[in-house]
Amino acid sequence: MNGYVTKRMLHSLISMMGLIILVFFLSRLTGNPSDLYLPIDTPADVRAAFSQAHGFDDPMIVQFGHFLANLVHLDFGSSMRLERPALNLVLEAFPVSLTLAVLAMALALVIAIVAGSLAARSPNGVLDRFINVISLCGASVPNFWLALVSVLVFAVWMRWLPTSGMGGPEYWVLPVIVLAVRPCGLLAQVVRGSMISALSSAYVKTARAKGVSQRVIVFVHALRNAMLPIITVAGDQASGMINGAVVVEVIFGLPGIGRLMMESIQYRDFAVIQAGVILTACAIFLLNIAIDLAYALLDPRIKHA
Amino acid sequence: MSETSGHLVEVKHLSVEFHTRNGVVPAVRDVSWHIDRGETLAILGESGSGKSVSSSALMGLIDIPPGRITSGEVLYCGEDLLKATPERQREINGSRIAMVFQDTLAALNPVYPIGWQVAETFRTHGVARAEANAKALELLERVGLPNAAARFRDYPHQFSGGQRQRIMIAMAIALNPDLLIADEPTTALDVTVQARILGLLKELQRERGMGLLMITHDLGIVAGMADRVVIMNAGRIVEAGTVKQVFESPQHPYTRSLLDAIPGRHGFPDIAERAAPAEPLLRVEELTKEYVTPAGLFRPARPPVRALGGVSFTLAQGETLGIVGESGSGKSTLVRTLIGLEEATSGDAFFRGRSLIDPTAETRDLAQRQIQMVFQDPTASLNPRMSVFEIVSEPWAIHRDALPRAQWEQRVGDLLEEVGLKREHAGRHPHQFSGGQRQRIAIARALALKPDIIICDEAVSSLDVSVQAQVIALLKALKDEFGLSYLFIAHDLPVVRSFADRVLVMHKGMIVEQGPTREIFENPQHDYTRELLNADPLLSHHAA
Amino acid sequence: QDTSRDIKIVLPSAVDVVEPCHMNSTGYIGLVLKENVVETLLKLDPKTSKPLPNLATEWNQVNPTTWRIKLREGVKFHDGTPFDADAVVTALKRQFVPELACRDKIRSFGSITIQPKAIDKDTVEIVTSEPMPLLPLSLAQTGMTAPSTSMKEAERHPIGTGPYVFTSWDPAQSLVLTRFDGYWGKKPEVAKATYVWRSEPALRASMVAVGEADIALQLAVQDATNKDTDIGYLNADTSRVRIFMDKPPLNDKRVREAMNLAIDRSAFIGTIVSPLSVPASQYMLPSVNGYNPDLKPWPYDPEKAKQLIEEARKDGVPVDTEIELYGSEFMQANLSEMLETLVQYWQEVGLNVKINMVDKIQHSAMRRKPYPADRPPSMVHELHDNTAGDAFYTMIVYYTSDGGLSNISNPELDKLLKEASLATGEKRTKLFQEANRMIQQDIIPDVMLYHMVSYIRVGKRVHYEPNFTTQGQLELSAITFK
Amino acid sequence: MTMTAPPIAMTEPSLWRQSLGLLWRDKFAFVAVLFLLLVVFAALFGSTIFGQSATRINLAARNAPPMSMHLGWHYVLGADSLGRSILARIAVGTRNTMMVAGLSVIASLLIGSLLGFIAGYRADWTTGVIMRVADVLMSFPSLLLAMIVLYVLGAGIANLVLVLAITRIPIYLRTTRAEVLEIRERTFVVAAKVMGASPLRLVWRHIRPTVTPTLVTIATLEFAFVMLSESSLSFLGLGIQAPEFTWGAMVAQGQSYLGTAWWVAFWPGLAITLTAMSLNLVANWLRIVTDPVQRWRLEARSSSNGGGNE
Ligand SMILES: Nc1ncnc2c1ncn2[C@@H]1O[C@H](COP(=O)(O)OP(=O)(O)OP(=O)(O)O)[C@@H](O)[C@H]1O
Ligand SMILES: Nc1ncnc2c1ncn2[C@@H]1O[C@H](COP(=O)(O)OP(=O)(O)OP(=O)(O)O)[C@@H](O)[C@H]1O
Ligand SMILES: [Mg+2]
Ligand SMILES: [Mg+2]
Repeated sequence: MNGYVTKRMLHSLISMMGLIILVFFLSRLTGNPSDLYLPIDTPADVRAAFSQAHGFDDPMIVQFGHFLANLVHLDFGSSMRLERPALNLVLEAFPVSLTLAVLAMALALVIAIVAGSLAARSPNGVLDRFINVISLCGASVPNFWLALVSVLVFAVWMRWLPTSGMGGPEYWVLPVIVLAVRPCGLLAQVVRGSMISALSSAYVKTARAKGVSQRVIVFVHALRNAMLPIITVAGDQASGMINGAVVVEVIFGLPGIGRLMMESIQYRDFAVIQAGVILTACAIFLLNIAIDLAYALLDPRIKHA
Repeated sequence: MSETSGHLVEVKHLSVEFHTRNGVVPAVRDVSWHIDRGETLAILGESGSGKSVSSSALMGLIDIPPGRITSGEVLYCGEDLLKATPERQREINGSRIAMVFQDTLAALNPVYPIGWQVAETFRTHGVARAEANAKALELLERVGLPNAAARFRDYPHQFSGGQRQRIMIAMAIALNPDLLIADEPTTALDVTVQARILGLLKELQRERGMGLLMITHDLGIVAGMADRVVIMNAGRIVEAGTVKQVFESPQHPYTRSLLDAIPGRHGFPDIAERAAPAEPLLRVEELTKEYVTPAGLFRPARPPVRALGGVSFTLAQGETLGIVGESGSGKSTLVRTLIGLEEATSGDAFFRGRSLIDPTAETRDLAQRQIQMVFQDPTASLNPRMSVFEIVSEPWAIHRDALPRAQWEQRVGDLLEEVGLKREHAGRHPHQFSGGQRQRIAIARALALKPDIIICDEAVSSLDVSVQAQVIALLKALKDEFGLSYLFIAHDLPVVRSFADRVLVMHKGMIVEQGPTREIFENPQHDYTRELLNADPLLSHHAA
Repeated sequence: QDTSRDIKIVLPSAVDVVEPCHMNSTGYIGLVLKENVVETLLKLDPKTSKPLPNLATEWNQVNPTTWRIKLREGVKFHDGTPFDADAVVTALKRQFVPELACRDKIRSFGSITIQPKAIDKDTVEIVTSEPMPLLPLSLAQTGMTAPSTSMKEAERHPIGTGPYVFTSWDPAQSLVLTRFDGYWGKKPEVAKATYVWRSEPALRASMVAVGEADIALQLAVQDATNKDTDIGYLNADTSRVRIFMDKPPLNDKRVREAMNLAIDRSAFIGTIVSPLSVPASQYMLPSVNGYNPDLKPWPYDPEKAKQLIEEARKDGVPVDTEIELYGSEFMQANLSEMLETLVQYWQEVGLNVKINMVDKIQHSAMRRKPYPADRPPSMVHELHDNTAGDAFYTMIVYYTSDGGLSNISNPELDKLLKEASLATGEKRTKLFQEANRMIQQDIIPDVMLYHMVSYIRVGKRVHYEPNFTTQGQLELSAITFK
Repeated sequence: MTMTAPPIAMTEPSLWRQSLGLLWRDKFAFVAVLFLLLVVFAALFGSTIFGQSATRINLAARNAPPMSMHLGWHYVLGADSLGRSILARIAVGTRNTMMVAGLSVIASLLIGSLLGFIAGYRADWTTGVIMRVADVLMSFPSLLLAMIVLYVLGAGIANLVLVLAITRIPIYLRTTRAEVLEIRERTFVVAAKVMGASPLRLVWRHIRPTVTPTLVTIATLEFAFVMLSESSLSFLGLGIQAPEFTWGAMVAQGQSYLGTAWWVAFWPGLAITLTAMSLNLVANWLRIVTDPVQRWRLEARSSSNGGGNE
């Protein structure tokens, strides 16, 4: 196991290197940030001084060299916009996004698995049609629409929940639900699909012949067999969330990584972009390793090269 | 529970239909039978005659839809099971009535260890986890699973066909049911193990007065085990009675044709004395294969399983080499290694003098053309999404120079006719055929390139006797016509006896004896061979 | 919260920097800091744009490059240091520290440098490198920070003399100010103000509606539906489409005039822009010194526009050429709707305009010199706010040949503006008014649109009256409880 | 596919007629197909039918509520913030919407599954490279990518498709790979391999048809997702440029009127949902029809339900 994980870590390191190079060079193609930081009527000499002070005048490769040299000491540079170490900013924002992602993903998975499995028990039946329509609506409703409507309904009309911001558990309810809706709809579809084939297999018949209860058949025998595509899609959704649930974070005023990255990209705050990409990539790579481990744990037939 | 009817289980006027695209298929029509405590009832009949469906119906295992029970009742100690609530049905299933399924690889859940699955029967019916595990282990040992304690946590795909069948049986007899339904319980078992399992079932019957419903196409087993027999054809019962009655004076023409088809009644094949060619077609030298289960992500490493321990033999042109041996003795592993699906641990094999174990590109191409394989399970080995035409012509599509495209259609038609199918079947898909017909399609495909060698791994064991006889006849005819050689793996000794020129007996990964069929059968040298021959119900029945 | 004197204000975007020397130029720092935490020497009268005393009580121009300023006595910084001439000198010098790249300094002083000097405890003398008749207005933009403020890096905890102390700041979430007990002036009602930010206008409105906040800034026009709480006000922004007159057909005056005549400015009002918006004739509010009250916005006359286009076409002007119109969503709400409507009006008189919505950074690069030589005939939508009160701050940058944002190169106008900027009093006003006339009537470098309106939602507990400075300055002392 | 069915007499009705019959039996799928035909029709003829009324600004009709019939039948669904008929805009916007969403889904499906096949089938360095690329794509912020493409290549439908396609490749890649890993161990694949089938043939003729249904299901779900991503890009000014528009852009534009004129964002949103739902229903139906093991579900339904309905 250790060998495998070490190997994967090494691979991730390669990906990380590629990612860093891409992000570093490509993001610098998006314009000179001095226009964002200086008043529009700034004289040319001040503008030039600004560029020089921030090292934009050096050849790209030199800038990259500096960046790498600092990176070795875990120095990600400092934010041009907020004038604070980029790493601190990212580390402060990350827990918010992570909490959001974990809660939303857990909620989505539980609901999707239950609903998808129920639907799969009688394909094309009434319950199945119902769940199918609901989950498709969930999968295709725009996040921002849902966010604003849910604020209007639950915070403004009903006054059950706060509109936005950070605070006690009640502040997390709306963002988590809004964020969970789409993955939930999507996963319910995937669960349904793979559960239908799992439930029509011979081993399910064997279990019924043993007198195993319907619940155990669905959630123990069939589900584990149906888990591979579910995990793949859930992993994709989760990494999307780790990358930042931009819309939800922005609307609900949650200081997460998605909002930070969006602002940093808009402000060409390269140090923060780089630090953010590296940190989220680390999380996503870990997630991918976890997914592969989950494959192996769930299906003993899968071999690792 | 009042035992009003007096029978343990009584099926009355049972009819089951399936709805399919081509209309309603009446799979079971007005079937009635009964079974008493301690009694064995055998159901015989050709493939698709409704044997499995009628027995599944009483456990509530038919998919509804597409299936529908249109009439009848199933009385268990007087209680109509078809009207039972799902809870009651679950209570009975597994504990009072249990079933051994036909297709063992599919019937075991691939993602749970076999020990867990056997123990589940206990747990479901209220036994605590630890105790359930202990009991499961005891059971697995009882059905003769080698090394049961060590392999308790292995997964189904790591076992041989016969081993899986034993695991299924262990699961079914776990709670000493009143009625055991065994759907082809011994198809994949070699005769020694088969004898042991049958003995075990008999013992349970004696001890507990268990009723046994045997679905089988093996007349030997019927003769040796059953009290009464029911013959089914096209969903109906055509004949019923005691074994003696039915076997000695069959009334229905179908029954008669079935009894005629029994292999082994026709003596040994004539071995035309050929001058042995200088270089045999296939030469295997000290082939060894060990399955190493490396330390899994979540499991410690296992000692390697030695599936083949230095196997050597030759196969001459036009010769049929039968391979028999205990389940798990390495027969499948042997052929899988020969065709390159497994990597040999050591040793070598030569086809026309060229190494198959470490082949050059040229040799590999030659071998792929000249050595064809017919797999045990015809359903799994045909791509369900391809038409028969596409399946049979696939070898030519792969080896482009073998036959010009324009002639494919003609040749596919010819091949289908050669294997006893019709030309117009080419447009159909595999699921539209019965098991026996599918196996013929697989054989037609194997013949397409006019190979030198065809390897059959239990190619006929899933077929009922009449179809089996037809397929064997076909293979024989093809051999005479094209001078084919066969590597023929079977656990059914009468079949081997009637088909093979030479026999090779395997035991625990080794060849313990090999020689001409007649010699082996009439004068076995090795203890294991003798044990094997004695255990065969039909052969011993004949001998008796 | 009802009984307490704490309020919460919700802003449209994060306060991510609190450096007082950027406070007139960046985001919402000014709104938070100006006159609350950090005070200026002078203060503008929101109605007339005339400077009023604040931390300074008197000021006068000794000679064209020298000003003398008398400071208010008895004022203390939040950290207890006295506010005196030395402190003012330090604060002024701080604006010019190169490491800080003070954006306010760039805006107010351009390339002019100053020499401040303490004459006595309460008097400061400022010598400017060039004559600066508008120095008082510039001083009304310059925050007086405590001498302890860092001279090397951006301040994170600004200290001033204002009625509120900068208490805490979490750039991710909120910023808090509390009342300063040692304040020199009148004690304000609000005891503590918490600033939070939400970018979604509807959400800001909801927060006040449910009582989570007391004041929400920048509602969208369509969300400002509650007459009791929602207040609209002219916000000092004027919008226009600037025409780059370097390429045909835009180098033809008739075409530019036609563009102005083609638009029915009244149709936008109450639909795409607020019903309170005012069609503009010049790039500044009427309260700005130099505004020409005689100029009227261009009328809606599509027939005349078509006729002008036809004339131009006859003279060989390629009027069918595709014209690029650039805009950025960051500039103004409902912008793309506004531009689409404009384009349709132009289309009706036979012009072919294509919209290009671009990012902030591209938009800025588009608006300022150096302009790329190879661009197609182009126009850009932009906003400008002149909160300093004098036409100078608009005219030089936007309309002179040397102006960094100018697309005009007209020697006559240059001369006029040069003269105006050195003049004072009545003459100055007249000259700028003449310049404005010339620009609108003779040159037509733009399609002037509206003086824009902002909406603010004020909750039930408090009372606040916004004015055109509210965008950049929200004095907590002006908030009272009902 | 190079093989054509041989002209051998079929014993059953043609596949085409059979499928139509089965479609009729699944009423949901049938309605879905009708809806999709309507979408195709709108994409082809929408601008001919509605012409100007989709782009003609009429500030007097601004945000007219649904059923504003006095303005003309075009206004049954109401008008948007510039007084344009929402019905007309949905119809005319169909073409761009289908082009952007369709092209990007197809592009990412093709590229993603191709890489997935390779990564699932081969066990050498190519797999390593592909999986590393997937890792990078998965963790590259899509907003940054959009910015970069916009800056380097400029705005436009093609570049929009590029951005949307690239970001969605990993999901197909990973799904395909996971399925291939399992299917390649099935007996019929092994059988073909023993006969000497080339990897290409194994993947194309044997593995691909089995993986396709899963991919199609995902693709239909992605369809909605891509339209919505496009909508959020429009919102940031990175999407499609006016006067061109898509349903996603319409939703984005209507966002600011949620409190006052819900219909501006609602109808295009509904169009997206209905299209995604129809595609999904058809995909589910196709999945059942093309799968011999599941096919009975449709066949059985007809007879058991048919009786009950009468
Ligand atoms: N799920 C199903 N859908 C449609 N038809 C079915 C289904 N299951 C069984 N049948 C049909 O019912 C008939 C009886 O099948 P059954 O499985 O009982 O045969 P069997 O006698 O057990 O044959 P074998 O010896 O091959 O196992 C067959 O014609 C089969 O085609
Ligand atoms: N993947 C595997 N991992 C570990 N052990 C295996 C694996 N596959 C097979 N074995 C073991 O190798 C031995 C030989 O198996 P093989 O399938 O060749 O038997 P067989 O002679 O074909 O038996 P049967 O007649 O039951 O099919 C058995 O003990 C089996 O448990
Ligand atoms: Mg059967
Ligand atoms: Mg075997």
